Amino acid sequence: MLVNRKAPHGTIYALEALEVALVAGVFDQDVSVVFTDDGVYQLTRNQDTQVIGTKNFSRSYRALEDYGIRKLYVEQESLQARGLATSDLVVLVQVVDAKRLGELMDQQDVVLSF
Amino acid sequence: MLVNRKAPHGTIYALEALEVALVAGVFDQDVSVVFTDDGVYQLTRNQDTQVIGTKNFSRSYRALEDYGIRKLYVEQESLQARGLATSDLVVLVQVVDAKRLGELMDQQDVVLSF
Amino acid sequence: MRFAILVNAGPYTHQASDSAYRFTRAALEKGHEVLRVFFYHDGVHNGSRLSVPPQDERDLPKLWRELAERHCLDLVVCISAAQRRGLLDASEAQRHGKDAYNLSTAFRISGLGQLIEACIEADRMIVFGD
Amino acid sequence: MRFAILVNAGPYTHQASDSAYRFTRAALEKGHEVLRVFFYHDGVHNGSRLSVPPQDERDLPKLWRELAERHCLDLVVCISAAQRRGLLDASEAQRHGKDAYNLSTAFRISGLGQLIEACIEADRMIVFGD
Amino acid sequence: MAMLHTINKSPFERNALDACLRIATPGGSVLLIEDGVYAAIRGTTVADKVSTSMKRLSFYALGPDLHARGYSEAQLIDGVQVVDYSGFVDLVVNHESVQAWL
Amino acid sequence: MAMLHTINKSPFERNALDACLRIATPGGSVLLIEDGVYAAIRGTTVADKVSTSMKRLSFYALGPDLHARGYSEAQLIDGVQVVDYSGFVDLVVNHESVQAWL
Repeated sequence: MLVNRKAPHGTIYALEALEVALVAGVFDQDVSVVFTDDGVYQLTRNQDTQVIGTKNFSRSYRALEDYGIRKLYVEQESLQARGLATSDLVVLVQVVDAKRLGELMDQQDVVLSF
Repeated sequence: MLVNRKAPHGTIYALEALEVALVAGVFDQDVSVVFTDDGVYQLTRNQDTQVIGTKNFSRSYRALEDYGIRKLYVEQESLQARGLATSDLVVLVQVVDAKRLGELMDQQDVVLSF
Repeated sequence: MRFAILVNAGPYTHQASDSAYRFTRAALEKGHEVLRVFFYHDGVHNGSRLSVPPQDERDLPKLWRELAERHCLDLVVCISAAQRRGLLDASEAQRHGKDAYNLSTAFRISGLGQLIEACIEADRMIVFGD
Repeated sequence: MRFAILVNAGPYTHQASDSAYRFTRAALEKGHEVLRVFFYHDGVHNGSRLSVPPQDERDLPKLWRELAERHCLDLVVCISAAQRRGLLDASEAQRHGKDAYNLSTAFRISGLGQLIEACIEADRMIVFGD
Repeated sequence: MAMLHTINKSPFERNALDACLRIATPGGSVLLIEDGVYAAIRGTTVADKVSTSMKRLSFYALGPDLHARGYSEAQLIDGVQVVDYSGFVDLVVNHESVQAWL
Repeated sequence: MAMLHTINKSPFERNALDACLRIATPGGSVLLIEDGVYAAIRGTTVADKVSTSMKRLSFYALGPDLHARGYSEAQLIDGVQVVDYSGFVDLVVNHESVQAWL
């Protein structure tokens, strides 16, 4: 399981975590990707980084499915705190509350966080 | 004015900010050094970094006076939130509340923050 | 037990590299196996051979190097993270037309597959970072 | 107006270097003077000449270099921060017995006095960092 | 004299915005840049904090950083003004000094 | 299965502790390291949060990081256990998996 808790663009963690997810998909592992806290901002629509000159990788989250990664979880509490709904996101995700997210984490062999 | 808002040891900002303060003192400028938020932790007594292998620079704050830097300010609210008193600190400082600290900042030509 | 370690932050700037080093050393001293230390994000700077810290400070790239020699540790720097940040080994430097390289010989450059493989093979993966 | 800029974070890892670059360029385009850009903490990595970012990403060390050439910018990397982090110019490398250096020629290495001097001489000091 | 405060950290992740709002004196300006722009968005749990502070401080957000994060002018808290890098430079010129709350 | 959570950020500066306490399931352990150890100190504004969570989670603090920051065992919130790096390794061995709240 990969856990994303940081906003995109302000730091590189989101982009480099996405690169890990894409590689993990190739390994045919049972990979889950979690977006919580500011990590939910990674998935917002309409990102346009042209004027800040950085890479716009937000559309690449759609490619996760092609890499066999279908388990995308977003924490409900984090979405709500930021006034976001699933319709604001670039990909289809499962919305889970904090309690359920904790249970999912418990089931993992490995948790990589960025 | 140099503003320290970060804890020592977890990141290098406190140590490298201290290096700036010492150099600024040499330039015979009217230098103030502020400790607020986790920056107040930079001044706590009894720091012993031997077992983590990093540099223990906490005693060097006492050297600031030798470099002509006598204006050390600590924000009262930050001390209180952390359960600290001036007797817990390695140097004599002026304790100011947030309002007064804001006024002091307003009087500066330059504010360097780390 | 078989451990794998991920280091996500640069030496000196964050304590994370120190923590990772001390954890790794403690694990080895207790007889555990550390099958790989993977350096990602700014962690790649741990592999610099040009670092010259002040004499009264620890030399982290050197500490890693010595630990690796003593325990045959596999220290792997992520290639894409390293290229962005200007950390190259001799062959990478040549490939990109650079006349110098700065990766310590105790480290090797490889892809993210090495991280995933370590996750699969290790009993525990421990992450240190910013 | 005379600006001085302080960059406290490494390129790519934090957006701070991008912000500093874009602010500096905007200031110059509006006819202001930028008397120095000082790179401290991980900011020193902006001066790397070994950085090889992916082709679809910006090359920050190169952007700084080009901006410096166009506007005779004074790009100064802090010597103590750079030594810790393995960033050396040719003469520093020689002094420390290293057979390679990695500082771009568009940057120069100097002490913190250059930061204090910039604070004194500039009308405004703007800090970008982590 | 009026000061320009820059905040580049997310208000959900760090305490930079809180520190600035606690310490900054009335009449100053706050420019939200990088991940700091999330504080300028309407309908979040930090929006009230920003709205309330508008009596004392002027708020700006850097447009390029807003757009990079998928937000537009229409989603901002009422009263937050948007500037580009050129406007950022003007703000620096028009204030006596600048403090970055890193 | 019981999980070990590591927190290396100051609870005053970042939201890592809050996130961990919100999400971690009962029966797990929290190891405070680096600047995270400030959360283990008695008498701060975050101490109550930690005390309250002790019903659900076990708390540990890394001794070397405590001492580096000038704190001793005597200043900890009741119930926080101190370990050294060797104890850190044991905690990792004795939990099913580890999650770092960076």
